[in-house]
Amino acid sequence: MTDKFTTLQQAVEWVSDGMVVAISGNMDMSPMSFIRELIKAGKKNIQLICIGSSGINADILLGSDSLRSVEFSQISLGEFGFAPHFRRRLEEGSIETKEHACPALFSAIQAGAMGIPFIPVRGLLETDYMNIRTDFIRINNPYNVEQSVAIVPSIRPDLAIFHAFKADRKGNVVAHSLQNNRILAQAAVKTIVTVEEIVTEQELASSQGSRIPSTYISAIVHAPHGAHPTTCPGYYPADADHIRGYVKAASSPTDFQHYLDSYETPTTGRTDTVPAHSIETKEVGV
Amino acid sequence: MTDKFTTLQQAVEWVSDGMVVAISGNMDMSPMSFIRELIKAGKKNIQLICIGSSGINADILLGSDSLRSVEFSQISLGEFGFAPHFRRRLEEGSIETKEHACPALFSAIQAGAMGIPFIPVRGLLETDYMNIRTDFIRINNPYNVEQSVAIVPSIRPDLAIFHAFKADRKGNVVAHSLQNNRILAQAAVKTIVTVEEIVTEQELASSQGSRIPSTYISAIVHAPHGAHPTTCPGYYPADADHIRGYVKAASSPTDFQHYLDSYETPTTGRTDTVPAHSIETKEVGV
Amino acid sequence: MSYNHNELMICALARELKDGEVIGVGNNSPIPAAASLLAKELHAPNAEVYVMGQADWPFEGTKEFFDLMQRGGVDVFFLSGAQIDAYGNINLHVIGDYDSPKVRLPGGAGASVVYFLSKRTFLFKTDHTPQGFPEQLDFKTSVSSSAADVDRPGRLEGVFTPLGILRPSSYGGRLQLSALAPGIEADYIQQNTGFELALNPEPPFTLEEPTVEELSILRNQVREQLKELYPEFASTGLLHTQDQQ
Amino acid sequence: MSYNHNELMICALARELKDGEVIGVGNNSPIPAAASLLAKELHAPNAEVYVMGQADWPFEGTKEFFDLMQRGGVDVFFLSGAQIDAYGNINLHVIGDYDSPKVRLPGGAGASVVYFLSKRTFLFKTDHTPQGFPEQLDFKTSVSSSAADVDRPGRLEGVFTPLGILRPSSYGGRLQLSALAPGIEADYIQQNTGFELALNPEPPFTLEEPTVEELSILRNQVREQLKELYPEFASTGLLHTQDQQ
Repeated sequence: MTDKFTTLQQAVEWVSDGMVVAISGNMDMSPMSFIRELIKAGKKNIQLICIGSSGINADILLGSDSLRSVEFSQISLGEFGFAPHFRRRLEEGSIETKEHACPALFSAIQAGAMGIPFIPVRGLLETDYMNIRTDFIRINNPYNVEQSVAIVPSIRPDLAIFHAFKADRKGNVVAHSLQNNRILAQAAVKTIVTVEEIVTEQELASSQGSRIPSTYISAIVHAPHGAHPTTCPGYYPADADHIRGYVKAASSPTDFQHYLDSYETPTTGRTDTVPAHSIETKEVGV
Repeated sequence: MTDKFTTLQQAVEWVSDGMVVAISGNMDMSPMSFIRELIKAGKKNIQLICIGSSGINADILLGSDSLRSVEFSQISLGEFGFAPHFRRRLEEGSIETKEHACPALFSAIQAGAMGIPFIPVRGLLETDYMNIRTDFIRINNPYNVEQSVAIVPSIRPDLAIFHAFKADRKGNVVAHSLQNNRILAQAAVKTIVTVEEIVTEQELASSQGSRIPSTYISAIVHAPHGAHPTTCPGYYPADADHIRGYVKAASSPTDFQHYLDSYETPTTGRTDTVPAHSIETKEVGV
Repeated sequence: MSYNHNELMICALARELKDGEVIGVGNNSPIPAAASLLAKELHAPNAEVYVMGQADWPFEGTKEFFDLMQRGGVDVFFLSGAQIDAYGNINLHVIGDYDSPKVRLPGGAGASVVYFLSKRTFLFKTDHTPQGFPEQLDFKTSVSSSAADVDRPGRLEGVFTPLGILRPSSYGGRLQLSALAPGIEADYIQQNTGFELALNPEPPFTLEEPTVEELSILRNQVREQLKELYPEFASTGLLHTQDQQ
Repeated sequence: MSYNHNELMICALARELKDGEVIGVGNNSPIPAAASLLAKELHAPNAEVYVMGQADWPFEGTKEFFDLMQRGGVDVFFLSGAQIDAYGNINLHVIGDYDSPKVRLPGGAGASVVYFLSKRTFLFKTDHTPQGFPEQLDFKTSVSSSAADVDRPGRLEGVFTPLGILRPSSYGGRLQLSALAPGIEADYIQQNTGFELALNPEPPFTLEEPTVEELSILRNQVREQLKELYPEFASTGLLHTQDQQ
């Protein structure tokens, strides 16, 4: 058994002041239990990078005072509408922002994983991204002098966090195939994963999804319902009532603090269509 | 069932005069049955790209008159010594060559898969690659003007060919995890795969190796022993006697022609340690 | 058979999609998702439809899908805009000044790249107002065309709204009125558009209403497939059989 | 206990490897593979050893491994050279003129990149002759050091041959004699080296012979692991117990 298993409380202690922290997920598969713990621990000055279009994962952090800045391509609650804290903070101008474009962001993460300083990206030219991101640079294509191309700097977060379906005891993980966690885990200096369940190596090997080998992962936390209130496909749907409550609470700091303080992890909520997997909890501490 | 299944004879007809053809494998997992069929079909002027360190796969083509040029990072028969045709052709100067470096080559394939014209690569600077490859260019890092970095052009082969372990009937494939076939299949305009066996979707889903979805694959050929005489791990080891015979035959054109003409696919050769998988052959024709 | 605005737009978009095309649908796009799935059920059975969020996603992350798009492997994609200008440039960022916006919108997601690359881009917008179609964008999230020095295969096909279809002119690319929703007049569309539409030498035609077959497949087979991706839209965005009886 | 040249080099290399290091071994490298596996069995149980060709390869292709190396995640790698010059630059390409070579060698594989990136590179060479250590390389496949404008974490640790160990001087990086194989004199090494070795202020020491424990683990546990990767070397490259009795 790998010694990578740890607790949420210990995992959030990896986050230090000013760190560049990347988080994946949106209204599906956000590492919400980790994020809530981060807020509870009073972490400050985080430079957040949202890996792809994000949702309540970024918004709840924007509602707290944990962030110094946020790099993102889109933040919205999807079918639940605008992300309230995101909208307020940006309309107030009370947060430093860096806008990215999903494909360019993933290219930058790929470049980070490859240890190269920058990467060309299609598109972008003559959009206003080239004005607001002075580090998106137009260059001549050295292989075709009549062509211009944009380059973006690579991204290497200090820490990446994502929620996944399963880990085996060796520390291999299966995550959602729509997320870019495999390259993210390579680009990041350290990577923490929260998982719904711990399974045997055989079960992991035959699970569908994005496989991420132990070698790319620094720590794993067994966190059932760790994506709540976002969807964890195959485990539980989005908790719509909860999210509507969140949106309502976001309208006042007092209500939001109360929302944070009174949060309770659901004890049920697996979808009936999914067979109950056995969750082993012993031994999971460090 | 996908309509991607075809025969070797039909698959080699995809290769047309002057085409850029990428082949993976070395003394393990080379798509030898495809290559032999290519030579037999008298294909000419192929611009071969060897995806990583190569072996008898490249050497046998260099022994034929199928190639116009070869792009490679290393060609050797591994424990069986120098690659005889490679050595002769390059010492004679009778073949056009482009030298690459493995990590840079894979970066160029990655860039091809990403549709970008070039990609930065670490290393290379002040080596003689920068002299023999005029398209490896030293540029200033726009993000750190005191730093230089090499860039290489992206690679998008017209056709990629590799040998894999298994395909399911939907056309998904499991290949050797040491090969870079997943990015190769994306970079190439078309991709042909030869496989040892056709299995159920369930069996494929629980197989170890590099998974390549059907969407990246243009055609599949059921070719048991398709890597012979190279190793197909879990199926058969390298055929050492055969390879030594190959090296001997390479010393004269007559002997080599005789070697090609008298080649017979082994009818046995699976290692005893591997349980016999059922191979379904019906329905595999187009 | 009665139908709502969503259903009209879905059917209009679905008819544009061709058999064998590779069709991508991004986040927060229930109407394009429904249109793509409907086309596949009807006249485009060999289309490859990739809807972000679908269960059997073959790519490693969205990254491999965007790679496919960057290398020119996607024929069709759909985008929207809080603002769309006379040339089909779009704004998904802000209403008002970028640095101190009146309304901060969610952001551009992939639009600034994919608009350049999907061979055919369809813009869709569920409301058609002068504010939504201004002369001048508050922010240029992405652009419908590029200078000659940009390797850009992607072209705008048209803008689909509940009022009709605008398409770029073949001269300068300024939007002109191509089709009217049933019961809508050309003047009404111009009044609800903040910029002057280009003169169209061919008069606009009126869109064929959704057929019984289209609506039936949309409300049954397609709704079923949408349930996991867009539960809210699947439940309230399309009419139910009882609504129309 | 008797031992052969391979075993001496393997043990000398193994002793250099540290617990916890990330160690990579490329193609056609049985001696470094054996050294890494031996170190892991002995004093470096927490080393991560990745031997190309191993059955449980966690990376997607070799590409992800080279990515790990490019981003600085590999501590140790091993390279060889048909020619090695006085500064540890290497030639894996040709003997003679590049365009019309006397001998065409297999080529550089990844050397021109990985030498820059593996934090510690060990060069190994199973023969030690003046021709193999020339003043001037016929082709510069890779270089042991770079100008200040190159982001290069990788440094040469030393050159390991059956005769001993050469290490770069801390001044200009010219190779100097650091260690002698048992029974070998310094003069003999200089005579078998085509360039003049740099003066070493510290006299070379004589390598400790492989211990009984090292040889036992090498010939049993390590040989077993090598069988699949290097069947020929596993069978003939190491002595067998009966050979030495």
